[in-house]
Amino acid sequence: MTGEQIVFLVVAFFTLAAGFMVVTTRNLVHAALWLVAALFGVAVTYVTLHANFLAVVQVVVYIGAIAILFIFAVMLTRRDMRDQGPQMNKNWWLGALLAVLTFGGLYFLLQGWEGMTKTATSYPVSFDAISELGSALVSPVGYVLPFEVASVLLVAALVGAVYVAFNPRNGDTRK
Amino acid sequence: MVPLSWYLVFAAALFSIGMFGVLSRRNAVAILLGIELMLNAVNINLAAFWRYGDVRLMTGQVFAIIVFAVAAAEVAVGLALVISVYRNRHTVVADEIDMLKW
Amino acid sequence: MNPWIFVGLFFVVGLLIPVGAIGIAWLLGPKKPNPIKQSVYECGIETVGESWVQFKAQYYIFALVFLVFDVETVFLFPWAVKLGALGLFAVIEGIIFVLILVAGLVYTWRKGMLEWA
Amino acid sequence: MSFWNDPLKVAADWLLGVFTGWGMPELAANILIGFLGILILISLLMVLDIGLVWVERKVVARFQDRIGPNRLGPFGLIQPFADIIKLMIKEDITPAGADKVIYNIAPMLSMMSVLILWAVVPLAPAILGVDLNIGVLYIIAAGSIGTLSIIMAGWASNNKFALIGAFRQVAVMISFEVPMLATMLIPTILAGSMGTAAIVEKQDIWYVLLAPLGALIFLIAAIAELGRAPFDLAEGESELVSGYNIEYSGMKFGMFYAGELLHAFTFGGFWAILFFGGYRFFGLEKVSPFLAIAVILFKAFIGYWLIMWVRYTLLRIRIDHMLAFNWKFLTPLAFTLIMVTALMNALLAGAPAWLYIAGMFLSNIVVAWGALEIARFYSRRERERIEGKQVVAAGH
Repeated sequence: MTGEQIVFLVVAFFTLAAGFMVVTTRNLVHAALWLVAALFGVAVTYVTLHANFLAVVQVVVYIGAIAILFIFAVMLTRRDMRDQGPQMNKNWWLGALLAVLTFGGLYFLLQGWEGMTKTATSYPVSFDAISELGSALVSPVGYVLPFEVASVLLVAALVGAVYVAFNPRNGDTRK
Repeated sequence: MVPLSWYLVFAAALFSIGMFGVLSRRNAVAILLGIELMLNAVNINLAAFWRYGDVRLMTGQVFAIIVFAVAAAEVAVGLALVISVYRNRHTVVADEIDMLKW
Repeated sequence: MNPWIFVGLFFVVGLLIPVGAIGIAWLLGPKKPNPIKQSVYECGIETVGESWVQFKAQYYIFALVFLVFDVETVFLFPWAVKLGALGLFAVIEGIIFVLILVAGLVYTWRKGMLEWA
Repeated sequence: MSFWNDPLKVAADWLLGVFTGWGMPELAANILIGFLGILILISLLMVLDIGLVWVERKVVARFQDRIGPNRLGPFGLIQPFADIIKLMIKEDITPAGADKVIYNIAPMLSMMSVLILWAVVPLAPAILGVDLNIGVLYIIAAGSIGTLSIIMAGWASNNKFALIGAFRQVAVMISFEVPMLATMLIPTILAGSMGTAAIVEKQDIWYVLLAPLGALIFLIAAIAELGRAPFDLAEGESELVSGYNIEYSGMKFGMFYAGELLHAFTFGGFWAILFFGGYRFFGLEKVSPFLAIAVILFKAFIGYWLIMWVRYTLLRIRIDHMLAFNWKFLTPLAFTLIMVTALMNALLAGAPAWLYIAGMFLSNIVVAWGALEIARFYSRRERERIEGKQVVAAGH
């Protein structure tokens, strides 16, 4: 077993364990922090894939912004720190069954595919992925439309979120 | 060298864990946490296919970045909805949010 | 050799040093806990109520606007790297991108969501 | 190749010879050498950090017309070491009801987020932790871990003030991260690379001449990011009794404190790297790497001193003013500046050097002037509106 494989297995195991904690921990702030751990594991996975830019963006966007947003939301929607009641709904076993079936099904499908055991060609030494990514994003023959649409999507999300959550007319009806 | 299958199986496992979270948690915020895991599993696949295909074609990375934007938009709107419901109904338990309009 | 090995080493060493410092302090320091010492410090006054306070929704708004801008700037970095080689067309694309983004900020501003009220 | 010209390579080669002589495989030997090098670098940083405590206390004393530490050793130089010993032998109190694991991890993460920044600080032409082609974003990524550590500390302490302080601090940090990211785009545009080493190498003209406004916005955002006065409202001693780290004592508090000082120094360094040519100083860096290191440390100290100067001169700003300043002034200004810089850079691509510099500099000045005029117009209107109301009220 080579060093790369050992690194991959350690990271994958860590990520899956953290992911499992995300979906089972009772305390929601802990769940959000476990999510950070899992996402960090995914960032390391990107590093093993030589996707430097994705790895850093993963940390900047997920850990720097999305995790913070989750923690803020958890604190905005709870009136005390204790978690009362069960965290799982009564059909949780059905969910578990479906998840196992999904994994089994995906595994079965992947196993029948000939590209499964493919190994990567060695990474080109002087290949500047970010520069290539830049030209792919903005060149007219590349992905310029998704690039601009992403901007529109995010602005739409901002406008929608601001409107939904904080419309003054939509205030607290219990008052 | 790590074969492609390892990444795909890893991503499938992460996706299944996320799906379990989505299907079985009661708290709406926790459901969104599960969705994040699923989106990340998708992104691992995209990055792995980029690396194991022709590295010079940036399609995989471009799509992964678009998925980042989608994930951000999803979290922003999803959590805004949860907060809105909480302000109106004082609950974030998904089972109890059963009215179409309030 | 992959340069990220060294980044990993930086993480390891960067974590080892504070762990070592806190560990040594833990070994050297006295350990005589008592309830008064361990009580929460709130300016010397007895704690009132839960240590839980409901937060202003405004924090969420700022985090939201930040999230959107964060993702957008991440899109702009590859654009900025390649800008010199791409010419005026790419510059205009980037400007349109930024203008759409600023429109979102202006909307939030006009809705009065950036006020700390 | 002598030690004087390339100390790092000479030392690494010598060590590699020694280790492989012991029968160690080359990869393992390289990793071990890297580990040792990083350990030495970070240990030196910690020593520097202790020195910074002394500098900070001496400088604040001078600003406030005091003498500062002067008893222990010449100029009180041994004082910080005495402080360290005090922190070491203090009792480590964990408040009741704290979330123990998170409470203990937070200070370590806080320190780590600062130390890992030095992986991308180019100290001399060939002396650099790691030459990443995404160096600029790496800085932001490390900052994200710092933000997380603050919210962890505030939440785990089980204390109202700590939680409020953490929330305010995080709100400020994430808000000011937007103009910071935006101004980091400017050196990226000018150098055509995100690597810190490449940005320094491309700076034949210091970027502060091409983007003076960008440098200024970066400094303001950095000060806010560091949570130092005038943006230190999370610590608001009068209302929040020191904010998110209120429940921390002994070495754990020391980690937050030392991390803050080193962070300020590091951002002084990044300011120099992005806008003031890093280790370059009129060809001095070509003479010897040691001189280059001296140059970058000197520039970082100037940046650090500026941050201190601001800190001890200005008053604390209220949180609503501060966030309004960020979102309504700094962020639109930073994005306007990006657009103008990108446009001017493309338009002046073929121009002679003097025209290029003059054009970039003037466009910055125009943007700054325009922004100030607009701000002045709106603040005058606002003032007249309020004063008008008062006149009406007085008439009754």
